[in-house]
Amino acid sequence: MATEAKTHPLVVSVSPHVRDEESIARIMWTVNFALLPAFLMSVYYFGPRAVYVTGLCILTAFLSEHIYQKALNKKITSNDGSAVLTGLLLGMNLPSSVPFYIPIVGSFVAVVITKMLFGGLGYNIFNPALIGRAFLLLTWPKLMTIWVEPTAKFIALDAKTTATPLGILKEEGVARLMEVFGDKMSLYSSLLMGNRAGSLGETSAIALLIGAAFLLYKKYITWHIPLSFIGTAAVIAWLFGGKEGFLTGDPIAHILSGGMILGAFFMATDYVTCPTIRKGQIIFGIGCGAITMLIRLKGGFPEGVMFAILLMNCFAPLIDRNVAPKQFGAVKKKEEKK
Amino acid sequence: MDFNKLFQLIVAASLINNFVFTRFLGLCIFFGVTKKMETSVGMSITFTAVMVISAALNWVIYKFIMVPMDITFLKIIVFIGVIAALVQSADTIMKKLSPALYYKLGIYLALITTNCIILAVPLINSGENYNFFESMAFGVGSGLGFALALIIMASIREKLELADIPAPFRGLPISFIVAGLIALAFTGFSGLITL
Amino acid sequence: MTTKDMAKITINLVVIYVLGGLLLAFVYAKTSPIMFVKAKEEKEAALKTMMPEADKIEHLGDWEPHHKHAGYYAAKKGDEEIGYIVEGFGKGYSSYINLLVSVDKNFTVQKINVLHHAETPGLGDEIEKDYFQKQFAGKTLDTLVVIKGDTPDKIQAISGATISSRAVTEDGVKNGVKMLMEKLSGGQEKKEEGGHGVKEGEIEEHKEGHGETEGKENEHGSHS
Amino acid sequence: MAHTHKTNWELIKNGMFSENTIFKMAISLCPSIAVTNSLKNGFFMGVSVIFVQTMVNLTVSLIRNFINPKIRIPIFMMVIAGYVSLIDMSMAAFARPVYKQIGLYIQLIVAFASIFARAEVFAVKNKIIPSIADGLGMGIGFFLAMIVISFFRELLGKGALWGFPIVQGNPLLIMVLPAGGFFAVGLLMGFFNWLDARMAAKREAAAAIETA
Repeated sequence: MATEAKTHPLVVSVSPHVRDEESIARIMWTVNFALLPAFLMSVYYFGPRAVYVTGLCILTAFLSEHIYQKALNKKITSNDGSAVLTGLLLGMNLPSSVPFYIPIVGSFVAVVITKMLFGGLGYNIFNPALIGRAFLLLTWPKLMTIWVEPTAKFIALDAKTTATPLGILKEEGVARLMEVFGDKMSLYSSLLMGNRAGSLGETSAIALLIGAAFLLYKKYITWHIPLSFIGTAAVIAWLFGGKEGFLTGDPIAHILSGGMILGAFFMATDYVTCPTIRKGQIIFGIGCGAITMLIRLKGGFPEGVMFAILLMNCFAPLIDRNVAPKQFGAVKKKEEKK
Repeated sequence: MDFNKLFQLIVAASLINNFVFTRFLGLCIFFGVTKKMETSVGMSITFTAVMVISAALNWVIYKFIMVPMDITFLKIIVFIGVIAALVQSADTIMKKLSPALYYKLGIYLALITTNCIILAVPLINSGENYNFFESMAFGVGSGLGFALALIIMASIREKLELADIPAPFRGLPISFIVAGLIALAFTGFSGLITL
Repeated sequence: MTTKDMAKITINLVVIYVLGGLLLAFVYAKTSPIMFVKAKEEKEAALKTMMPEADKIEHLGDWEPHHKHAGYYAAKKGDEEIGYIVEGFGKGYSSYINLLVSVDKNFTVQKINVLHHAETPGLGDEIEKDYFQKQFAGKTLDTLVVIKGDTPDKIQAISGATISSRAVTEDGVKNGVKMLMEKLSGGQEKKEEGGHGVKEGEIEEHKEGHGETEGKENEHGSHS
Repeated sequence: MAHTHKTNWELIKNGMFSENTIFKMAISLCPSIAVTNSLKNGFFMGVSVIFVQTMVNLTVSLIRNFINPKIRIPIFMMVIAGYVSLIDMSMAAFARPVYKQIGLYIQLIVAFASIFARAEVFAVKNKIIPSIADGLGMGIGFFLAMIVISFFRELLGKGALWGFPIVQGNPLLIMVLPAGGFFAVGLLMGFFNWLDARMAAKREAAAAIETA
């Protein structure tokens, strides 16, 4: 955001977050650090492939940004941590079994098309990692939905493919889900620990929550978006999610499965692509939660977090426009978001 | 009358098969007027109104005049004629009854006649054999979907005004890419309703 | 504006519109029969490939899966009925899948062919592929079941597209075969009254929708 | 009267490049995405537009002295709709597989701003031959844009051209989906803008050397 002061000779401040570049880098690297527990859990469950896929993503993201800025004679900002964060988040959103070109294409699209073409960090409308993932999901739908069973052995030779909990729920129903996981408690504990099929970084809810708690403590994110996001989703899951009718749904399973924790704390809160005003952020979170559950319960895809955040990204400028405070003073107040 | 079906038609026409993002209609207007929020809002209102009225009018003419006379092969000419007449009379009536409204929305009326999105609604209605209420629902859904697209796009383009976009991509090319990214997000709605 | 001007403008408009209308009527008269003939030929060819050994395909009647109009036919070689063909619809992931199924006299599936659908590119649209459709040969009502993973005698789901696979197998094909059995079994020797005399030349023409834009009108899918 | 002073060849070239409907004027954009998911569809759309554009220009130029200026708009519309109906019906009869996919967009050629605009600004003021040249140029320009876009989209998205497989492997499926269409047009447009700027810079440099 603050980069605009450097790139534009004429400084037009759109956003209330006036920061220097150093603080951008510090925030970005801190978020990367907060994702470390989840990354380690993914290595524990999915083995060296987790390192390979995530590493390729990060490397491509970094190089794309670096080369792009070099080629266009722009100021090089590739080591401010934001490209690395995009790569890391994309890697955490991929299945472990993908061939090498998927991380490369995805990172390239995420960084160059979603971010650099719009003028770099601070101007992108959409969350780059999520666009990268959506692009990959539509381009190689089969390769992107081959999920491998976590083995918790460092070297997994006989990786078995299986369905994600949400996939089972969508296609075969809740009875089958219980059959696979045993009972409710073991389902919850699998979801919490990460012992289930899914994207690399989304499986272990507890590791993500540790990172999120750290970010909340450091005040790099606030509770507004995550709480309204997860709260709305939970209420809808409880109201409409059950087979037997109204009020019989299982909100805990819905919160812990899929990418909801990762999405709500680490991607919906991306300070460039969400509204800047608190009230707007709550609307944004409610929208994310509602669309996620709409897609999960009624839509064609088993998981809706990615599309929900992207759709709300479209609406973020509109929300900002309509809930923007009138007095200038309120804008100037330094709001800590991430 | 099956309200469930009408509701599905509205949702499908506005979100799943959004005119702009999945049917690619009305692109000239979509890229043309979304530079400013105010024009987008004006355009949205005018379009939705004209679309619904023309859907109804054209349905009646198609069903009760063209089909009985077996002149459905003239439908392109008749539909565009009806729309032109409708727009012209709306222009005149608005000027007389509400000059203030005319001052606000009148300029958009002129742009409507040669717009594919308005013509597409009666063409699709006749192609799908929708009944009167279904045609109206389709018109409403299409109008709302188009309005949604215009308003989202306008708000995003306002934000992009300040962005440091590489020179060759400024203006239209980046708008196409934004539209592509929105279309990507709208894919999430697919499968909500089976058509 | 004088009366003379008005008259002139009116004549102007009328002449152009009448000329244009006449021209179009002429073109329409020339092209529409061709269109109908071609559409009919297409339909016949599609039916024919379902049962290549038949030399005559007779329209037996109509049914309405998912409130859509569809027909069923008898395939004949000489005077002998060698099998049946039914058009069906399956409620898929994002569209109603329109397909043809041919069965022999014992209602064992010979072949299926997907005519129209709008399923997800890259996933559901594999129902068009041979490897999926070939599985249907030799299936009966009992074995028209979708299984995830390898199966020797049932239908293996397309990976990542279970909903589309089920729509084809358990909705489209199975219901089509079921309907044929209900209508025809036990009564094979009887001449179907409704179908009598309806030769292939009279196979009903379906109104073409506009490509992939939208399915035909239907009631909301109350079926599960 | 705004008679043109350009030669016929210049008129054709003008429509093809410097006033290309899609990439330069940015009008008649709908089919640039809707029908460009395969080379075949793009080709048929392009040919239809060449036909309608040329015939409309020809007809309008032919009857330009007969048209009362007060009612020229309904008359243009009638002429355009007439030719569109004609091609619509012919395609429905003779090119059915393609028509099933792009029929709606063929009918919507009626609402093409470029066709209406050329009748209004050019054909109604010019003789028959230049009008044909102008229509042909505009039509070919549109046709070329369709071909370029659909070439890239089908090749990248399906690994095929005109339905024939060219490249094996896992193609970029998204290119034949809605989102990919917008990306393709946006990226190509940006590329042509960049090319233009480069060529202009080169010409300027050359001119500077000459004057020096």
